[in-house]
Amino acid sequence: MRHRGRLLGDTEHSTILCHSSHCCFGIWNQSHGQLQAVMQGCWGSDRDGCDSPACKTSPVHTTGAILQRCLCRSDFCNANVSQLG
Amino acid sequence: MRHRGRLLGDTEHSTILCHSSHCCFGIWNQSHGQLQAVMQGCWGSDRDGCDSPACKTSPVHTTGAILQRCLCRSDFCNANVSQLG
Amino acid sequence: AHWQEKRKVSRQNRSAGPQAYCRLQELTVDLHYDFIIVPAEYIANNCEGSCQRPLSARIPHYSSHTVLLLDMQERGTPLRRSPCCVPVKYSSKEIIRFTGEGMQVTTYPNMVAVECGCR
Amino acid sequence: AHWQEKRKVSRQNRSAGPQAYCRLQELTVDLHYDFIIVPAEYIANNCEGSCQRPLSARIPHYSSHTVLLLDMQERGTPLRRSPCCVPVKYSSKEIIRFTGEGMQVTTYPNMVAVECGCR
Repeated sequence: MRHRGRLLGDTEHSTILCHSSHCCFGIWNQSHGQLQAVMQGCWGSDRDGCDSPACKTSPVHTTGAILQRCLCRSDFCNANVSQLG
Repeated sequence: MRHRGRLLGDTEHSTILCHSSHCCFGIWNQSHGQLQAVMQGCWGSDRDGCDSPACKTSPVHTTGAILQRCLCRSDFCNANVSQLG
Repeated sequence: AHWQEKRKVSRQNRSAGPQAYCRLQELTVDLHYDFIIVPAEYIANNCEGSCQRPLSARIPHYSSHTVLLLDMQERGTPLRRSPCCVPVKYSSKEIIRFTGEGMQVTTYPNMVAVECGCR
Repeated sequence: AHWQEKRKVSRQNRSAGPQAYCRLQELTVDLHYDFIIVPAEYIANNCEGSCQRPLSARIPHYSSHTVLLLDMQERGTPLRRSPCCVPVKYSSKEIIRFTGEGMQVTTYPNMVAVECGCR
């Protein structure tokens, strides 16, 4: 069973059926206590730590920004963060 | 300076100028105290233990035969064995 | 695998039982770099185990050079570097990385060990 | 050499002075096999020396996989197999060998180590 992922493009929210894996990903920009989705889609591999059905994020401290990212494996699991890391 | 090597073909003795190295080789069959030349010619590399100007052989015990072989670097050094190994 | 090799197993090896021979093992690696966004970890694998004669009976990837080094050791000549179990084939990995212009999907080569050999 | 690598040399390495880093060394190998007639020996070379960060400043042949393994070690995670200095390129060698039908010139591949890398 393939999982559907929430897809974020530049102008509109849509969905995508993950063909090459069961894994969705999501990336959010965290600032002033708010999360803003930056990228969402299908991840190409099931074996990169994509075990959780829910989006439990971990933070990345890049230059000038804190990003939250998750890999998860259930329909639209990447639509919302279920647990902030 | 390239070295000339004694060349043993099937029917006649002749010589060859070694183009790709300074090294000659010789192989002799040893039986009943006699040496019979089996192969003589130029060896393709100078770096395979080809330091002696004279043909000092070392023996190889193959199946059913004792062979003597040498590499050497002077004109016609492979014509005759100068020191038996 | 081009070198003729005698398939001789020394008495020592036989009595020691089966040894862990050079092979691919699963290894997960953290990607906690500030320029890597996704994934946070991946299975990179590693090559582990000993390299001993006979190679031909145990592993498809070995070279004549390795056989000759092992023969030297067996004859009692010490080597400054013994044959070692290493990746001989890698695969690539897609990474979402952070650049000055934003995020970018990049395929990095040689990220995952997929075959091992003695070199 | 595709992985971004910080060129950080730890204090330990600096105080230990220049270490013998992974490089090609000359090694002569005897060919005392009853099927090899010429040559009796040849220069096979070997790869010797340590594999430590930063790889990029020291050696052209390394993979992202190796950099990530070294990073794991530096962060304190032990590896069951540390990166190893091995041949990454070989050349062939002509051999006169004895066969059932007499003598034959054969080119054996992978006989001489010509480039080294950390894997």
